[in-house]
Amino acid sequence: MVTPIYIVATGLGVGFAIGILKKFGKNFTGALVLAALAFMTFISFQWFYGLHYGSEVATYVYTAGFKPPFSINLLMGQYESIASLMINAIGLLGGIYMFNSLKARGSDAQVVYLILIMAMNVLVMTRDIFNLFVFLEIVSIAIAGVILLEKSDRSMSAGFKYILASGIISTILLLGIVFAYYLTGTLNIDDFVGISLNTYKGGGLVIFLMMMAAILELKPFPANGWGLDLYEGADPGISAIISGASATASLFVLYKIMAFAGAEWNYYVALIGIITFVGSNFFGIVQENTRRMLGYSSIGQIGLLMVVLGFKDVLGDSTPFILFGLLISHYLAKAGLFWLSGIIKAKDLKEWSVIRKHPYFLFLMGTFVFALIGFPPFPSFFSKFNFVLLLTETGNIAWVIAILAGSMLEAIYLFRWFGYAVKSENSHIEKNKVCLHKSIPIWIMALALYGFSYYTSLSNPWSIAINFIPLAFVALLFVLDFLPVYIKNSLSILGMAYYFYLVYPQLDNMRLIFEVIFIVGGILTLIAGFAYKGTRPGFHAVALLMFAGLTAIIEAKTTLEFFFGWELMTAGSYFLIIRGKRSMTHALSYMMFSIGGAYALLAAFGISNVGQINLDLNQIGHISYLSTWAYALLILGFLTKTASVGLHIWLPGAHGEAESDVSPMVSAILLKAGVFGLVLTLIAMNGSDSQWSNLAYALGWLGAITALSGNLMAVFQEDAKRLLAYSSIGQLGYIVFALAMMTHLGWLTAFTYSINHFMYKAILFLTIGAVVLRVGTHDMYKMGGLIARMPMAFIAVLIGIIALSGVPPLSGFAGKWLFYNAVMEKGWYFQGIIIFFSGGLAFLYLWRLIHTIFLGQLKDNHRNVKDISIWFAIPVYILIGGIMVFSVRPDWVLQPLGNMLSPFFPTGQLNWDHSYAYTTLGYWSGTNVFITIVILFLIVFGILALSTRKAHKLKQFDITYSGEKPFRPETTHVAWNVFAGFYKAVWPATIPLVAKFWDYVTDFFHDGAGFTRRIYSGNGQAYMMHILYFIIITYIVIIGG
Amino acid sequence: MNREFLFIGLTIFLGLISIILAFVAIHHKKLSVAVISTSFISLFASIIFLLLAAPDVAMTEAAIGSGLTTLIFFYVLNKIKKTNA
Amino acid sequence: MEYITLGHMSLLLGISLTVIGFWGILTQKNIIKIILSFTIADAGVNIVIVSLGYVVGKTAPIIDNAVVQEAGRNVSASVVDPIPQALVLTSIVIGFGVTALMLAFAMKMFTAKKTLDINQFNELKW
Amino acid sequence: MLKNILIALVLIGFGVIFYDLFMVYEAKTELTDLAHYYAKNGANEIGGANLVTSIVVTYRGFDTLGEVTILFVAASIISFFLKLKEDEEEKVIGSKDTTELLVTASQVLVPLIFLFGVYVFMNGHLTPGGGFQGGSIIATGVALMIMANPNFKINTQIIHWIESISGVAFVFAGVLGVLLGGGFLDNTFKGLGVGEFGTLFSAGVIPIIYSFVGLKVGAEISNILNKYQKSQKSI
Amino acid sequence: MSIYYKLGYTLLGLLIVLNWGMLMSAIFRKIVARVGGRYGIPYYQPWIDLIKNLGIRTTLSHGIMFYLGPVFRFTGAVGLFLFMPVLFGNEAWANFSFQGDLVLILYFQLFGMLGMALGAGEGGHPHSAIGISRGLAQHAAIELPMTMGIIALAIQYQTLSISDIVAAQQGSVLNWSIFTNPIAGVTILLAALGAMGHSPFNLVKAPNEIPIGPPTEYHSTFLGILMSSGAILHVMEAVLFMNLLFGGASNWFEMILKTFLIYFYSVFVGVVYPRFRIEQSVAWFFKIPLLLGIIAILMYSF
Repeated sequence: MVTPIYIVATGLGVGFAIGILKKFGKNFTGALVLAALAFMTFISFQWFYGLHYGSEVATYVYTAGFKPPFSINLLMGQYESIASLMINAIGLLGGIYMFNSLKARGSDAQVVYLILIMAMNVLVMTRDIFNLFVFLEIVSIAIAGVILLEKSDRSMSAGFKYILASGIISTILLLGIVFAYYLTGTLNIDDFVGISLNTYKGGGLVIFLMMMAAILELKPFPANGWGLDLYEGADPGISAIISGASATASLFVLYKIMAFAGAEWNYYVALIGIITFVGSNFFGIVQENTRRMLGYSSIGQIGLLMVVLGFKDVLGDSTPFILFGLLISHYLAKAGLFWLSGIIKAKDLKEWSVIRKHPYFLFLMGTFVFALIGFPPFPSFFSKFNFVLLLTETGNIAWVIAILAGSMLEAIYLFRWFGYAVKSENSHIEKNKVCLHKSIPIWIMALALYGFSYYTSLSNPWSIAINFIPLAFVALLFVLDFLPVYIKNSLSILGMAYYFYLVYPQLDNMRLIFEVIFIVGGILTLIAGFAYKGTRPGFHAVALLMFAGLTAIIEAKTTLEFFFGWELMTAGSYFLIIRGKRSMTHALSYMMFSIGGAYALLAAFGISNVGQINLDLNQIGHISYLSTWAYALLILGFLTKTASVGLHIWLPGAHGEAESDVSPMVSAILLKAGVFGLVLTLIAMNGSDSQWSNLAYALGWLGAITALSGNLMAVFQEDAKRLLAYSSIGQLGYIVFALAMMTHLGWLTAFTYSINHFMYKAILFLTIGAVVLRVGTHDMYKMGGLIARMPMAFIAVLIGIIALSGVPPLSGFAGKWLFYNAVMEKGWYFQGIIIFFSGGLAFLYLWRLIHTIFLGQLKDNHRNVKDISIWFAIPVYILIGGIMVFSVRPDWVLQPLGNMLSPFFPTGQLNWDHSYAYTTLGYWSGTNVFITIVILFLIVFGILALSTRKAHKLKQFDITYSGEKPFRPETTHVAWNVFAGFYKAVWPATIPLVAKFWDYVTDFFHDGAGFTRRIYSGNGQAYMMHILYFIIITYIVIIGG
Repeated sequence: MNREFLFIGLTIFLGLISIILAFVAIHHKKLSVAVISTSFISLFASIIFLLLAAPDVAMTEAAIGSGLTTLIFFYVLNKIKKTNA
Repeated sequence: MEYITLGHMSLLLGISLTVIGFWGILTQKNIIKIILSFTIADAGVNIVIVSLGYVVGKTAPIIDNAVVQEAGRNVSASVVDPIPQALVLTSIVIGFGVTALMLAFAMKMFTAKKTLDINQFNELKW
Repeated sequence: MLKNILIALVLIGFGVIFYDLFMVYEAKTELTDLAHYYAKNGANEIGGANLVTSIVVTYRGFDTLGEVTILFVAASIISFFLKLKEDEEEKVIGSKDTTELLVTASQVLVPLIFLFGVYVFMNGHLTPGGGFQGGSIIATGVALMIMANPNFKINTQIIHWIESISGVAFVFAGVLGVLLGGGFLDNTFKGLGVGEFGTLFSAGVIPIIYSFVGLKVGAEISNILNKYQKSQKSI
Repeated sequence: MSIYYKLGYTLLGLLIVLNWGMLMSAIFRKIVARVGGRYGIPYYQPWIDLIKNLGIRTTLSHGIMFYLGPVFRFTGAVGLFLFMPVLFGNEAWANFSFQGDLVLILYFQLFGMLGMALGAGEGGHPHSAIGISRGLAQHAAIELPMTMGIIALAIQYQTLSISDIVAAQQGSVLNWSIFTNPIAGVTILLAALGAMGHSPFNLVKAPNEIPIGPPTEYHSTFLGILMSSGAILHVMEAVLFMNLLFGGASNWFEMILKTFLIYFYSVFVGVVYPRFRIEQSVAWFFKIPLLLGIIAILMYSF
């Protein structure tokens, strides 16, 4: 085991020696520096390995041959070794990355870089407070130097501001240190820990000064303008070092000082941290400059880590796990992103679209962005999950809210950025040249991220149960992405089928229903994928990612597993949605609402978590602490997925603009995930008590209003897919309403609707999507008369809309009939009537859908269009078969459903007598009605057909038109604004209040951040004033107040 | 004790001059005057170090603080003057 | 009276210089002046440190032969605290390094924009 | 106006903080434990008469290493920051002649200054002064040389050599401490003994190390001065 | 009773309803003409029209969907007859033993509309689409108060079965829902004006002035089927209101009398009031009838 002092000796020795060796050339010195860094990395790795696996113990290194406090000593413990390894590793990789830019500045710059890394190591290891000061100064000066690698006025002034700021900070620190010595007579940190500085007269003030310096080094909001300039002005390689290594070292410094600052400081550190986290992420959302935005994000992340440090006593044993999970994710991801930003020389966020010309970099960027935000399986996910859970458990709800709000803000700008990268126009930007030595470090970071993800997943005692098989399959598909569609598609279908076969015996009936919707539905919609040619890059992996998430939430036994699956599903569906042509903004708003919903769930899990870190899902019902809030948050979280009114604005765009076979996935299938969640929640609520009737009542109204507004908006859509999307909102409103009734019939209705909606919405979206693929437009008024060209599509849509509208005899009526019985039984008449009216509205838009697309006059440019692709037709007709079976024998579905629900709602079941279903209010036989109507229908149809058998087909324009033939075919289409009259009567109800509300919220944040960030005036003096004010205000708060 | 009082008096005296010089350094329009004032502050500081029984520090401050630092300031001032000329 | 000691007076001077230095840092527009203010504040802090090590009536921490003869090399009764002095040595050298670096920046910044007004160097902001 | 008020408030705030600090202070009549230890054992353990030197070089030698490094880093940064491009060096303005007096003075004084500097750091363990002071004195001599003859070119190579070798030697001595003595920078090399108190070759290797420090500091500061001097020549 | 008897009775009932419907529409046209100072058609005109239309063989076809309009319409009308008890307490006329479920009836009304909408669309005539869009919009507006009234009745009687509702009204005239639940009754009657499709709510068909709406596209057999389904629908809607509000009917005479009065009521209103534009009629239903409907439900929800 090499003693850690050699890290210092190597760094300094090589640094000093280069003065002689520079005549061998810059390549030689550069290589020498890298070799030194590699050796330093090796030393710290050796210690890390030894300490982690217990073959070593934490070791003090003494200098000068004397014991402390008489001399300076260093400590190499477990945390030190991790931090040191992180610093050295990023130093080495950064050195490789910046080899050329360092070389361009000569051997002096190489030396400065080497010493910077060395000094940060000492910051971590030293146990002497004055020594800490000295090496802090080295780090400051060296950073000010390496900023100059980028030869520009901007970096120069950034460097100058940085020196000014660090000068002030070090003055404060020095004062604190000497007074600490004056009071205690020692400079050794271990001694400080032992003697409790607070008990001395003036000890609090001394601690204050030292803490202030340590905190200011971490660039707390708002005294951090200089830090932001640093991130923006420096070479990206240096920004990575600052963000990864320097932040790690500074955090360690804070950690050391906190050790003797006394417990009351924990609170303030957390407070400053949370202000930093929320504040800088708030400003981050208005950034257009990539590096500055990443700078805001870095500062925010460090703020979050400060919160963790501040809560270290509360978190107890979990602190290291949470802290290092967050730190590692930040470290790897931020370094990777900064490095990427050096290769993709795009200053403006929008220009990042050029990254698409390097698909593997896009993958890396996605990895880093998702890791930063805390998606599974990255370590930050587990950390955030545990952190929030522990915080809520200990009653720090306000903190949780702030943390989640900050994360949300961060997600907004990171995903916006990612959206630009994936979607915006890139033809005008030239592809960047990529050097191998610059991309290798980025790859290493990404691989390390995945490695740590695996490691964290295993080391988290509660995540062992997570089923990683689907994820592995997703990874396989990602690797096989170069294969053509038909192979990947077959593979996906086979994989899903096999997985379903594996899983279904383990599921209870209720879960089985959803699993069938998710997996069988997924397989059916995937069949449509055969219609695509080429390789369809990325599609299968992300689609399967979504299905993996869906099946994970079905199989979840614990809240962690559930949340894990939930986030996977969100990520997968985000990628699926963003694939659409114009779906960038919609995907973003989908993501925002999803994350918001997910955070609501997280908070709820936290609340319901009292006493056990990872709650059994079935136990949610037994919570007593703040249970109303827990349920409300759970419901809120799931309602974002079911797109209830108020939380729905993401849906129309996201579903409408998605690809043809993606729309049914996200509409018919994905929305049911929210339903599943609601079902779980309501079962829990029902199981615990009936005191939640108010909540359920509100939920019922919400469902009814959602149904109304969704359907109303659908009536006025000109875009076929948006129409269906709004229709989905309405349909989900029915389901939510029915669930909220909390009766046997209500739930039966909800499940019937869920199954039905899955079938007919899949039919409609698949068919319309297939039609759109053929005609190339979503706008209904640009279509018409397609029945002549696409009879197969027409029949499918006809069946679909009859089923959807709930007209007997098709299966939709089963839902309606159950629904009214349930409403009457429950006594929720008004809501019932609202929903009935919504049904009437559904009729309006459904007619419009089929009429404007298939009936009326054929457009000139569609004369030769073909019928929908057979690959779309196959799943559609399978589903039609399903609807027919359900229509003929509703009892085959409803009876098992009823039996399944009986344990939850033992009273008010349907009584079955052969095909007759009885309730207390009436009875109905789906089979008989179906048979009767079909017979009647066939008789009349037969008569008509017989009587007109000799008729010949008329030409398209051979119609009476006010006594004349139409001379311009366009005038024959009235589909545009077809419900004008209706609109004039109901327009007040169609004002998109919700959208306006969210626009207002967005504007508020945007303008607010845009205005407030002007405190970062760019003036170094102002920044120093911020620092001094920060100190004074903290002083007033902590000591004066 | 007398020596102590002498030292105190000297410190107060030098301190007052230093403070005045500091104001001069900050407010005087001519940069060269400001730099020289600062140099004198360092010099007086080194005398005070001597009074505080710190000869090592006094030497260092005199050599570095009032000597070399001032020298570098003048290099920069010279450069600025040249560029403006 | 208890405040009128050498230590108190020099401490007061050090603190005053520090505050004046801060004041200069915040008010002056000229970069050179700001750097000057920094050196003033630095000098102030150094005086503070040394005064903290002062022990009333003791001599410099150097063992001359006379003392050695008396106390057998144990001079703990006769000297002031050497540690702050050692720290100040470091601090002065650091201050020199930082000042030199700042001046290098100032010079380069002046060459770039032909001005020393700190308000002109705000291309990075918001 | 608002800005002035804000500044005034900041200063008042700091006034309050510093006032609190001031009130913490009480005139000391006794040494702290740590200082007491040094005063009591410093001479025995290290063998140097100057306690400050003992502390700087040995007890807190690691700080000194850092300190040297700071100067080194600053010099390196200034070196590549102020570096003239090749073509700019051509356009060097012919500097004006200096006074005869200065030239003569420099010729007489510079060797003396160098000698004095060397004396100061060689005797750092006995008398006030040491590496930093001696180094800066040497640097002053260099500065005088430069001033006397603005076109005078210091042999940069030599400065680098001195700087490099003394730096490496310092680190090497530290590593030797690990190998032979009780830890990094253990300058006493326990076996060697501390020498006779009060003489030049006492206090273990302190004089040697302090000489390295002095040389290194001198070289670093000279380097900085040299860069500044060079930068004068370009426009 | 065997299924064949039942079938026979049902067919007979259908025949009665059809003829009564045609007679009523003739009466209606006569009344309108007289009010307008014209002589009007003879009473037997609908039969003549029907026979004529059924006798004509068309040689034109707009495609298969064009057929479906009348088919859906007729199926819807006959289905309505089958699923609703026309005479109360009479097994023979109980129509396939469906005692009548309100939900089924409410939704089944839409079945015919859907067919018409699609069939007319296939015709390719722009005006038919306009007509359909108006019809659907107005229908949606009518349904809201109508459903409220009906739900209010369902709440009152705690059943969704029409037979049960009728049964509850037996005994005395004062047991009729129109008296026991006047607000719901008025709501339904106001909504009924729209449902019956006479002026002021007949812009959808706009029979006279402009050639708009489905009937202009249909002819021959199609028109014949449409006419007959229209006749049946008129009667069945009146029967629905009769069952809901006026105690149902226990014999054919009672049924004819009550349906005539209900029908006459809408004709009467139609003669007096001019035609609404579509936004006016939608807005009208969203005012008084909706308010009444809300009150009707409020009365029973607490």
